[in-house]
Amino acid sequence: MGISVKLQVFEGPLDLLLHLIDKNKIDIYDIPIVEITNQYMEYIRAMEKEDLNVMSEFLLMAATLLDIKCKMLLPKEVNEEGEEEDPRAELVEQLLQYKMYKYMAYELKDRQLDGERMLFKSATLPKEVLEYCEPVDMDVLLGDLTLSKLNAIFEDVMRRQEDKVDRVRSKFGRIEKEEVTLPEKMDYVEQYAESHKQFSFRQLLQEQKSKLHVIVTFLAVLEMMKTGILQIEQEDTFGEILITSMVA
Amino acid sequence: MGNEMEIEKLEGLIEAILFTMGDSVELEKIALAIAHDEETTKKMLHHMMDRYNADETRGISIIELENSYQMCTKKDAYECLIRVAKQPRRFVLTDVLLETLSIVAYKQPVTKLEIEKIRGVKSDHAVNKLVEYELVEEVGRMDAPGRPILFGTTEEFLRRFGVQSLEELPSINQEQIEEFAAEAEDEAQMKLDI
Amino acid sequence: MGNEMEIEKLEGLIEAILFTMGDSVELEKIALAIAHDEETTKKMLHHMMDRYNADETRGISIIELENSYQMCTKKDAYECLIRVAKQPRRFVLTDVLLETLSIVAYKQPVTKLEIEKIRGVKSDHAVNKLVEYELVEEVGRMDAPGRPILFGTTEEFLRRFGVQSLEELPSINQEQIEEFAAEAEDEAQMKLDI
Repeated sequence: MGISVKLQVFEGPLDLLLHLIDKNKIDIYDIPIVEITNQYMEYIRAMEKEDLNVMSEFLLMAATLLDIKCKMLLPKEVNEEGEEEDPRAELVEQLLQYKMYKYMAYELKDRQLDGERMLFKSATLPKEVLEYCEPVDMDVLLGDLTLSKLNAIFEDVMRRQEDKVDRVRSKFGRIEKEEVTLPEKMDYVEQYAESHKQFSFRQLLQEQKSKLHVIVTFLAVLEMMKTGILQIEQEDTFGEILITSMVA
Repeated sequence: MGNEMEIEKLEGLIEAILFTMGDSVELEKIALAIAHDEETTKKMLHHMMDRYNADETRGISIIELENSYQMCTKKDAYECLIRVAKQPRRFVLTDVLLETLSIVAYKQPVTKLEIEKIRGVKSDHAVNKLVEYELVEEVGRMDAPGRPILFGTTEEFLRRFGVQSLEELPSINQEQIEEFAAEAEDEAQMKLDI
Repeated sequence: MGNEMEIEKLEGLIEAILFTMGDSVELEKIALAIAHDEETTKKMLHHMMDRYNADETRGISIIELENSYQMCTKKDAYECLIRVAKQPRRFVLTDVLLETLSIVAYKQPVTKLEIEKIRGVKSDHAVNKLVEYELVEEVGRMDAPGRPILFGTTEEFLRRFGVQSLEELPSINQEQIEEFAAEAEDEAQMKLDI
């Protein structure tokens, strides 16, 4: 029949079915299922070399057709209203819908030709517009800033810079290395925890003489939390950090 | 609307805006720029569109795309223009792409699965190509398991197919469906006659 | 020239050409596109230029450049175009900017390096922003290697705060400054000792 050459044309099972219906000049509402199914299967057989993905879609339709063919042979089912149900109804619906979109695609194709004849241009902003810089609105920018506020900010900045210098020790002229080891500090915290049971982190830090002691204390607490000697709770962000001794 | 003089100047401004931007400009933006309300602005735009179309000395016209406006050349200038202007690269839309595009256009927002159900074949490739050609885009997600992507047509689609808004698409209506049915019947009848 | 009808259409074509090209187009090219000689084309172009300029409803005009022609917007439309093309900006003084501004105000003339030393972080962005906002400006160069720029506050800044001159700025008292100086020296000493 020389079918294989024509096969490429069909986009899918619906396309093929529509073709068969057209070719046989059949009423889409009254498809002679047996005849169409036979013709459809003939195409499928000729398609054996197609890749599996494409094939499976055609096979699914074949199964549907065979299913309808079976139902046509059986006594007709009756729906709630007592009307006979046509097993082909769903397929007809699908075919009609598909046919409609195919028709709309042709309409679009015509319109496309029209649309193609219009040319547009890219943006060409005049230099003056491109280079325009919105003037700064000082009222908005400065808002409620006052000179004394600015002064307060400045003093704040300077104070912060000052804090970076350890004023006491920088006067020594020489930095003596203090020896505080982590194990020593851990012993200390453990003793502290035993005598206090529950206390705040801040409370513990207040006992520390220098920055180094603060740091090592912090490390000691972290370490002891990890090993389960201490339990730490903080209810909310920046809230008090509570330390509880877990040693009975 | 204000006095004649005023309107003329405003239309001049709108022309300048559309010319400069090249791309489509939202009605809202135009209205804001000329400091008038959207309704008045829209009226002026439509007045301009009519004026441009009626005037033979005008080689340009304005198209409406949903709620945006864009300046373009008139269709009859095309033959002359391709002699000087570089033709923008157009993608050839195959029948498969057109078919898929028509489904997206009429059923949007639509998922890939729905498209596949109508076409009866896998449509990943077609949808991806349409997205690549900027004719179709993701417009949201369906509130369903897997949250599948919903597709819709783009402004480029409207431009390319000379459609002003989605409502303007050649309609599929009940009559048409019946027409198809009638056609089919005729064909069937014919067959019997033969 | 041919009949009126013909010319109108040709001018429409020229309009379309100049529009799509956006850039300037040589007379030769235009003439070729509309299939007329250069002299006639030029006449038409000049006729169009006059027409565009006289017409208030036109926001665009045509300019002649050497032997080329270009479509462009009329100057009175610029203000309006800015409103479409440029997003209005929001100006805010962030904490970082305020901090930097206070340093410039109280320590001027001051180099970027000094500001960075006080703040402990790179301050290019902050200084540049303040210059852009016209609160701070270059007031000279320091006589040091690399001749770094010295920054100071602008007249606008003083005007805004109703300050007659810099001396009027609420000062940090001298003691404090000396204290800072002493500290800095100590620190320097410390470094030497180590």
